[in-house]
Amino acid sequence: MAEHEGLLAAAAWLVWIVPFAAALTMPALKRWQGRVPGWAAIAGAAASALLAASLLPGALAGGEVHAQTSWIAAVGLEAGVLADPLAVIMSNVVAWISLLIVIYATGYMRGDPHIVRFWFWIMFFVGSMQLIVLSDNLLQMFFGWEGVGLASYALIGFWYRDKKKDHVGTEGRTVLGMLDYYAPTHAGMKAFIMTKIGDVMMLAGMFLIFAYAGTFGFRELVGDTAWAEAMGAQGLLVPALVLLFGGAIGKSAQFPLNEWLLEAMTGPTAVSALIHAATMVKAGVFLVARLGPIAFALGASGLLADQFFEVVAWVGAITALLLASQGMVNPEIKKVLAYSTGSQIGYMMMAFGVAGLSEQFVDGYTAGFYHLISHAMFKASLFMAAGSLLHVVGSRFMTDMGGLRRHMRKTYAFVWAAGLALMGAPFITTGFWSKDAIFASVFESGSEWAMPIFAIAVVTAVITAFYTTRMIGMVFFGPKSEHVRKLESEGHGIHEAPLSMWVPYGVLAAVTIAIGVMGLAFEESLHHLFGGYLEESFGIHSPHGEGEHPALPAPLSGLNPVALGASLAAFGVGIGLGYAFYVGRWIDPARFVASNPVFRGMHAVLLSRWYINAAIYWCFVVSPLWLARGVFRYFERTAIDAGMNTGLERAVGWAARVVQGAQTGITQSYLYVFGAGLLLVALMLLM
Amino acid sequence: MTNELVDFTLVSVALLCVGIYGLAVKRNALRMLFAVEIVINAANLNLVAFARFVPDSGGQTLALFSIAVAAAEVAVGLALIIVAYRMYRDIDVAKFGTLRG
Amino acid sequence: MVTAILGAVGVALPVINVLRRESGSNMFYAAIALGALAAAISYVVSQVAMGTVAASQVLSGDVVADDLLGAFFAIAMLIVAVFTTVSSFAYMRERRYPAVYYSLILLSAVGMVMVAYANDLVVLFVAWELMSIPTYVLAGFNKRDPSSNEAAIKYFMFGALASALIVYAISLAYGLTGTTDIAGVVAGMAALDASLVPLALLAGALFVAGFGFKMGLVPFHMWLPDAYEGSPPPVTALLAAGTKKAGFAAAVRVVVIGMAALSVDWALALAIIAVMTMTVGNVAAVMQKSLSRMLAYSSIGHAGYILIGLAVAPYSATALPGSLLHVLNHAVMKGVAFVAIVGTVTALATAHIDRLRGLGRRMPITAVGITVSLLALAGVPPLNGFWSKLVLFGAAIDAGAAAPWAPWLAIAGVLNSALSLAYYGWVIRKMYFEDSGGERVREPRAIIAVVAFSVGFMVAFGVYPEPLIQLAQSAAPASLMP
Amino acid sequence: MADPAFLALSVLTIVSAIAALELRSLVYGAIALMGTLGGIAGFFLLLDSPFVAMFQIAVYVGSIAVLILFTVMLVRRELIFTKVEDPRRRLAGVGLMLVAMASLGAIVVHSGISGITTEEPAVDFRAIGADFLVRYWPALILMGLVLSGAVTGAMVLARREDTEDDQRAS
Amino acid sequence: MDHMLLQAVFIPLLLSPVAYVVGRRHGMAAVTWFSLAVLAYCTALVALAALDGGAEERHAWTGMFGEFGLALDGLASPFAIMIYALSAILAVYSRPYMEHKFAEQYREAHGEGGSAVALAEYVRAKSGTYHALYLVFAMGMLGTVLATNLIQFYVFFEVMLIPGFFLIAFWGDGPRRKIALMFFFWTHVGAVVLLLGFLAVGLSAGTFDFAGIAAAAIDPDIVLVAAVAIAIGLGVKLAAFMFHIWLPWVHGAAPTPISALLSPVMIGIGAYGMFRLIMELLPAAFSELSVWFHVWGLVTMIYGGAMALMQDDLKRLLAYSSISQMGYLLFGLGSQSVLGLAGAEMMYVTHALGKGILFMMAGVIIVRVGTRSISRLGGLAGRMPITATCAVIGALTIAGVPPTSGFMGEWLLFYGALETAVEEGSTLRYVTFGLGLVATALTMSYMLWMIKRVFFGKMPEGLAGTREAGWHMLAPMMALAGFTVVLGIYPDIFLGQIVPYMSGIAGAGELGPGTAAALAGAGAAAAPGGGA
Repeated sequence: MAEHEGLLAAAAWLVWIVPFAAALTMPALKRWQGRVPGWAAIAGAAASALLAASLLPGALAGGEVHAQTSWIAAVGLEAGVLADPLAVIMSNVVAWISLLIVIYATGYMRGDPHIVRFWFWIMFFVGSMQLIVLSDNLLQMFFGWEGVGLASYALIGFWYRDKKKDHVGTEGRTVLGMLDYYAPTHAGMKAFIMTKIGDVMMLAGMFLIFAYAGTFGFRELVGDTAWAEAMGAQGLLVPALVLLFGGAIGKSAQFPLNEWLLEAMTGPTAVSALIHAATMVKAGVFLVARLGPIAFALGASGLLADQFFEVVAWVGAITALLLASQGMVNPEIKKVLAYSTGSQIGYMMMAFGVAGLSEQFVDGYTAGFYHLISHAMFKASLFMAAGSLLHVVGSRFMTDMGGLRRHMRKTYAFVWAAGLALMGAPFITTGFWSKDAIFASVFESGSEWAMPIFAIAVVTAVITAFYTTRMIGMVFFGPKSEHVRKLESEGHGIHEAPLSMWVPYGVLAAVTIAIGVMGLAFEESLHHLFGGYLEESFGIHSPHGEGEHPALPAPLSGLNPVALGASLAAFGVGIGLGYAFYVGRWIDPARFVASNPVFRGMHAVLLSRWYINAAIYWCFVVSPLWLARGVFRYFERTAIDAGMNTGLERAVGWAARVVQGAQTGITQSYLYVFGAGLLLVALMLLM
Repeated sequence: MTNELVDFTLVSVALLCVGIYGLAVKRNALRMLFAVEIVINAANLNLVAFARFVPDSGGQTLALFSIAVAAAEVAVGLALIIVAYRMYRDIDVAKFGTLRG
Repeated sequence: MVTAILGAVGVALPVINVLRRESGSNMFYAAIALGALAAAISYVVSQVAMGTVAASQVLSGDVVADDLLGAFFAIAMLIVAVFTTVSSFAYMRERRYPAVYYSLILLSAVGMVMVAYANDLVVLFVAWELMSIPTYVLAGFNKRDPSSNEAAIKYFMFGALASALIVYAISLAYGLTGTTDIAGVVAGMAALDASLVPLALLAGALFVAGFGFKMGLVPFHMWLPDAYEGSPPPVTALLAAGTKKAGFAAAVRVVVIGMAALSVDWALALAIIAVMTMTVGNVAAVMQKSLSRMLAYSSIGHAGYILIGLAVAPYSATALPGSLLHVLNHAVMKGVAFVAIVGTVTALATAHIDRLRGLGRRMPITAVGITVSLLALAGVPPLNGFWSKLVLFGAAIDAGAAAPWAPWLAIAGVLNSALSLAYYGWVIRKMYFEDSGGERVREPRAIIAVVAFSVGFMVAFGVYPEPLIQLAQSAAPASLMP
Repeated sequence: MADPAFLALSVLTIVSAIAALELRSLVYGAIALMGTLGGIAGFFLLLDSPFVAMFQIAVYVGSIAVLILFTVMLVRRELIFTKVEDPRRRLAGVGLMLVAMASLGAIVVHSGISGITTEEPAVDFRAIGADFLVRYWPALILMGLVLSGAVTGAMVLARREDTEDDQRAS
Repeated sequence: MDHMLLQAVFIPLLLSPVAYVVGRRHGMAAVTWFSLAVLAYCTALVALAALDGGAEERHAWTGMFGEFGLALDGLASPFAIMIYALSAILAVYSRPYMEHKFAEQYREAHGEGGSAVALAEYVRAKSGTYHALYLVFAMGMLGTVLATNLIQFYVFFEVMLIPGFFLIAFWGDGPRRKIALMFFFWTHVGAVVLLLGFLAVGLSAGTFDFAGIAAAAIDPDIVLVAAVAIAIGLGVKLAAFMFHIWLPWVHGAAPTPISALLSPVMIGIGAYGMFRLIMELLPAAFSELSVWFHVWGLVTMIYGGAMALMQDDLKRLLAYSSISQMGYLLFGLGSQSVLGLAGAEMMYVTHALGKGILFMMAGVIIVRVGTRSISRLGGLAGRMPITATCAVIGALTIAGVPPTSGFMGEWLLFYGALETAVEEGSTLRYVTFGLGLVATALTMSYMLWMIKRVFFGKMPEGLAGTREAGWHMLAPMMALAGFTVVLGIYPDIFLGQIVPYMSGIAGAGELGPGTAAALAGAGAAAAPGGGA
């Protein structure tokens, strides 16, 4: 058995080492451009995925693998892998989706001259992501955390030449004087720096905990709660946790650090699918999933971290609504999906937050994680499909599409499947079940904030259904746009994407539906798994009776009627409105907005991203630069440079001229000074 | 000996000051030489006066040395003035002012 | 002994000249003079090395004290005299009256040495004059050169006034104590009636003025830049590096030792003069156009540093050694700098800084000599100038316990050395980083020899200063130490 | 109180010193300087130091002053009779002189030496001779060197090179 | 081996005339290899001594100022190794850069018309001088770090100025002579203030040897005054805020290999001095002043970063960045906790690596593109991919992003700061800690923005023909880039020496729980290692 465990530990190490190794071999493959790097990437991703899968049986049985090795011995830190059920499931999600996206990217990126760089960063990303998932301590996790950030930076700015077609936003449009039009390199930088703000908070939180606990390890933090008591006594426990959550805010693009995600869409679409939809942005959620139980388990010692969970819940709720609302009006398909991503992650945060506020921690926890999994699948699928559309149409604007359903039937079908999951179409999509679980856990949490958050969740669901329908309608229905007609007249007819591209998102769409069909059972087994996990590892006992876990899904038996009703209603209203505007085209949306100053104003606000982006630019880019320029001009240049260099030079020169002026060359004056000096010295001595 | 030491000293101080005044004011090199001589003589007077009142032979000895040295000095000084005169046809020290600053 | 050798040769040279009737043989006289100096210096050094010299006999009562203090200064001044003589090989080649010239140098050297050894005010005064009078002549030795004459006249006027003041001061000291013996004066001053103290202080002031003129203390310094600039460069070396140090020798003997007996805060007055001196010297040196003038101001500045040691002598055991060390170091540093100027003057006929552009290429060895000496003057380690400044400033800080104002001297000193780097650096910049396009010039061999010796000296004692420090420590009169 | 001889000598000395500096003609100035030097010699006599007085007269009045007079004669006429000085500097000089006189005089008068007289016999000038040879012989040697140096130096300086060059050329 | 440190310090000095001759006779290639060999040998000596657990040598020197000692301990060894390693690497890099510079100056002096033979002759003549000065420069820096005596420290501290001055004045850019003077002048001013402090300390302690001073009981007032003087003196070297007057000019103008040595290695010696002289020798004053170091460091880091944002000249930007990084060092120093101090020292290492790379990158651009103005650059990543990669790694090192060594320095540093804040419950320290972390975002901003403007975006006209640099320039960069990553992943190479040393100084009584736990672990981890 020990040997077996050793093998599993090795597998856990290799899950993240293999992609890194694959990344490092990439530069060596430069000589064989073309397909070889792609195959190598697929091999690496597949190996990683298989290794991850090998961990799955043990994890599903509730086991965990924990292995450590010496690292920074001088500070007594060790590196390690922790493959508990949470990590293993996450790891598998990451690994398999990455594999699919890598396959997709071999088609999507075909012929790119910088393909080696692309694969390097993709594999680097996968490795870093797995490192986050499998680390057994915060510091090591932070390596992965920054690694994914780095990969994200590099890949957002992948097309570093800043060509016009690689920008996002509408050229020339300004919001509060800030250009709403971003080049890839700018976007990469923005993403990196904004997430860095989160990372800085996370570091601060980590350090606070380390200062009291003397460890970064997740396991060690659970065992002994003396550190938490000490911190609680100083009132530092909640701040530390909130600071840690700051990292999650940054990485998962939650309010108020949400703005980078939209510009991240300048990267190749495969990247958007992988990093900015399926995996990296989930890292924040994963972090909360890692920390949530630790914080909640402290409740047993009487250290309630309620405020932390409140912050999580509210940040999630606000983000969900804020981003979803903007998704209703944006004309760019990838940006709509990006808004949707942020919004959906808000749901997950909301779930984890209310989980901590309720007795039923497991419910919210499971709901959030379930949503994470389902969202990873359908959003990756949607992004890849969007990539195909971009690929074919050559424009990121939905207004340049239209009427494509006849030309791209497979894509059309898969987008509907994944889109329905996003909308939460009842009973057959994963999205429905996971969202419903969130609704239910929010509703049942019993927190004082339950109702407002629930209301926000429902409104957001309506909006989600609406913008998804809008997207499908604008892309596939209606008349062909001028752009498409122009393309056709030039002989570039609209056609289906190549095999390597549509298969991955087809698979994901299919899996979405497949799991959706038996969604409740899936949820129950997840619930069971996490229930056991939380009980065993953290001692969190949930008062649900064990008897409530039937082997087979008794349809709707475990569902909350209010939540279910709200969910259904939201779906209906949203899709109905969307259908009316964009599929059936009974009402012209432009005229509708123009009809009423309130609508006009709202439209403007939404399109201007609630002015948050512009405000951030004003406060954190323009003003500091302005300040720095002022200091540079009026302090550095004048006081320091001129004052100390030139000023000293001048002062000395002036003094020299004075002294030299006294040296007239005339002996009498010299002698006069001599005499006066003599007198002076005499008097000085006598005084 | 009826005179007080202080009287001689005062005369000496007066001469010293006159000498310094002459050096500080006069531009004629020869007059400056005069002034130097006056100062030296003031010093000698002082020396001999103290020697008388101490009394000791050392003061007088030094006065003798001082007179001899003054002679040597004057010789050199006059030679320098003559050289200057040959060059400039003038002995106005204020005109020897090329070195300055 | 030294006196005998040098004096005899000094007097003999003109006589030989008359006898030979064949003038113009520069090398001949130079060799004789050099031989005499070499004999003298080897005598002194061997005496010191054999340890037969008493540490300090300031209070012995002899007219001439054969002590380490004197020997120390004698070495410094003889080195300078050698520098001057050797550099004159080159300088006097085309000039007249070499016999008289070298004889005057020797006589002046005798004077300097005797000032160092003198232990009686009478001897001190006569030696002082012996040192000064030949240099008046030497300063004006270029009879065709108006600036040489101007320098000589200015120098002479001041010198004459100063020696008169010294006589005056001696007369006061003598009158108050009834003796001319320095030991007697000190003893007498210590036992002075309170009502007479003002006169004693007046004497002190006159001494300060009289010696300060040679040392170049502000405000008695004004002749100095002009005289240094105008005099023939080898003579300037003698003035700056030699006679100036004799001023300090006299000051150490008379002012410091004598005034230490008076329990008044004269040290503060010296400190004020020191600060004024170094500041004025260094500030005025900025933006000078002539290298010799710049160095003249710099030597005023250095007089200020040396004076720090005299000012804090009663409070710190390392003060006087510091001064002595700096005297010796400065003699070498300034000596070689002026000798290098001799080189540029003979080879390029200029000491104008702007015309020294490209000197690093045209006269590399001379330029190295100037550079190293300037850096040493600025107190950049590991050159000897650093150590003496270090000891001096250290003494000032060390004295802070007894005299609260003393550390300010050190602060003023270091700020001034920093400032001095600016104008030294400017010269270096001209020599190495700008180019006038002139051809490479043959450097006089004599100059090369001096430069080689001094650079070796500066670097060697910069890296391993121990021997010099010990010598200075043992040479400093112990009577003042607390 | 000082005796009349002293007063007369003081007046003579100081007035002639001022005259030496202020008289328009350099020749008269030189003669006035002789008066000062003679006055000092007179003081020396008053101080019972005849040997020094004689030396003063012999060296100073007899040779130095004459030397100066000859030099004066060498100089162009108009230089002898024109007096150039800056009025401002002169005023400042007078001021300095008066301040110095007042302050130094005050120091002297208020110091402990006022009122000192002596009744002791004057030093015999043979003692001076003994001093010279026994105690101060190094100084005497140095003095000899000073004189020889000064003489050779002054000769070299004063020698007219142009004529010499002419001679050599011829 | 006997006298390892003595050899390491003086071999470069003694061989510098040989380098001059080799350069003159055999040209740039030969002298490059010669310098590399000399420095590599000396680096090996230092590294061996460090692996041995340090070394100490003493030699008689002066009676008044103590003996001449060389000591390599846990504090000194990272500095020493970085100094020589970087010097050795940059010797290689110098070759193409300086050949370029010589040729440029030759054209300046002789117009375009000079013959190739004459140019070769010119380059040969200059290369000897360059390498001779270079070796002395390296030696001066090492000597400072190994000194065991205040005066000796000062001597070496100044010795490195002289070759630096000449190197800048001969081969700098722009008004190079004026700037060289400025460099010499200001650092000398700093040095003399330092000297005053030294004198005060040494005279009150009665000895100038470190060991003696540490043992001596000095009047606390004097200690404080002296510590302030020393801090100001070193602050000039460190280019801390208000004393950074000279640095942007000098680093902007110095020939790039020298900038790459000056910026990270030389100015960091100021930090070394703070460790050695203030923290270790004057602990009483240090504990009193540490908060002010902290704040001073914070101001420096923010100020330097803000100024770096405003620069258009690539090297000036890096220079301001160095100021900012020195702020980190000061910050860590002020943290006064074991890990903070260790982090500060790690920052020195990491800054040496990162800034070394970036300056080399600037040099590559100067040589290949011929401009340093960022506004005239852009999109170079495609033209010079390896340079761009290295530059990004360098920038990340400076910005403290894992897995570069920068992170290893920074997290220790900031953790240390926080730990002290927690321990003292000091609001000021909490606030500075927070602002310090925010400053890292600033650092990242200017670094990324610089990288973006240089390597990404649209390529201006005329740069399309730019070629990648030769291996002489790439290999050093790649070596450093590789090292920074290795160190970032496995920092024990240096931390293994630093942390025990720092904890030895701080004493076990003052540890925060985090550090204590960490060190307990370290002890446990080190024990078997020690046995093996």
